[in-house]
Amino acid sequence: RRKLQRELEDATESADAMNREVSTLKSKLRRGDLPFTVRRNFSRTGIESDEESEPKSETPEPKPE
Amino acid sequence: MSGIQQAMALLISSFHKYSGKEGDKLTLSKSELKELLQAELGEMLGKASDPLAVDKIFKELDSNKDNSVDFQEYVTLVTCLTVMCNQFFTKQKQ
Amino acid sequence: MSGIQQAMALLISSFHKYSGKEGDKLTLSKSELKELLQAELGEMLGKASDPLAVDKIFKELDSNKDNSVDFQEYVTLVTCLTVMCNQFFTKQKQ
Repeated sequence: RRKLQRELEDATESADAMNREVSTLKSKLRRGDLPFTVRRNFSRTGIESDEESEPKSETPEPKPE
Repeated sequence: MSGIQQAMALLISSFHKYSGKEGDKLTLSKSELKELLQAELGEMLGKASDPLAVDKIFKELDSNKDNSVDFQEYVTLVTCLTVMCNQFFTKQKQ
Repeated sequence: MSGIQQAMALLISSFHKYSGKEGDKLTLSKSELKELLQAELGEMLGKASDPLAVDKIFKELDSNKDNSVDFQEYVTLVTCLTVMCNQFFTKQKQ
């Protein structure tokens, strides 16, 4: 078990480097440098979210506050 | 098994489902990456079938330029998508 | 829902299970992180109850030094652990 605990600490050390990589990839996806768009109506995947968005609509209409 | 452990197991099994198809069993070739994107993330990431788009994301992910995407490079993409989905999810809640 | 999407949903829901307990609902305080580590990864990591270990992990995870662990810092840790598990399994297969 000690070995696994040490691995957790190693994991946190390498987490820093990955954190930077994730941030760069995230900004590229956001800026559209990569030809992929993360579709907004992703809530259908079962992450508990109250409103059910229709599959076809690309961008959900803003809900009246 | 806890939720996080299930997630870890799913990330590993999903990767090997595609990396094991051809060539090096432990890395994704471009066609294996394309299949993974289409089957696993097609709904979320439109254009997963457009070769140019796959080409570009393959180059982007292949940070050590060995012409394949290893597990670490794959999981960086999944982490990034999860963070972006969490932002959609938390904005919905606010 | 595909395997990867399930993993992403599990990572998101597991985080919010703990982050919502006290203070800022969208980040983990040290005690929330400790609870998450014990409940979700306890068996794997042998009851990470040793306060020093949790302290060290918390400091290292809190890369932007705002005294809390946000979603990206959390999911990066989980995916790094997943990378290590994957290495562990693939070495066994070779």
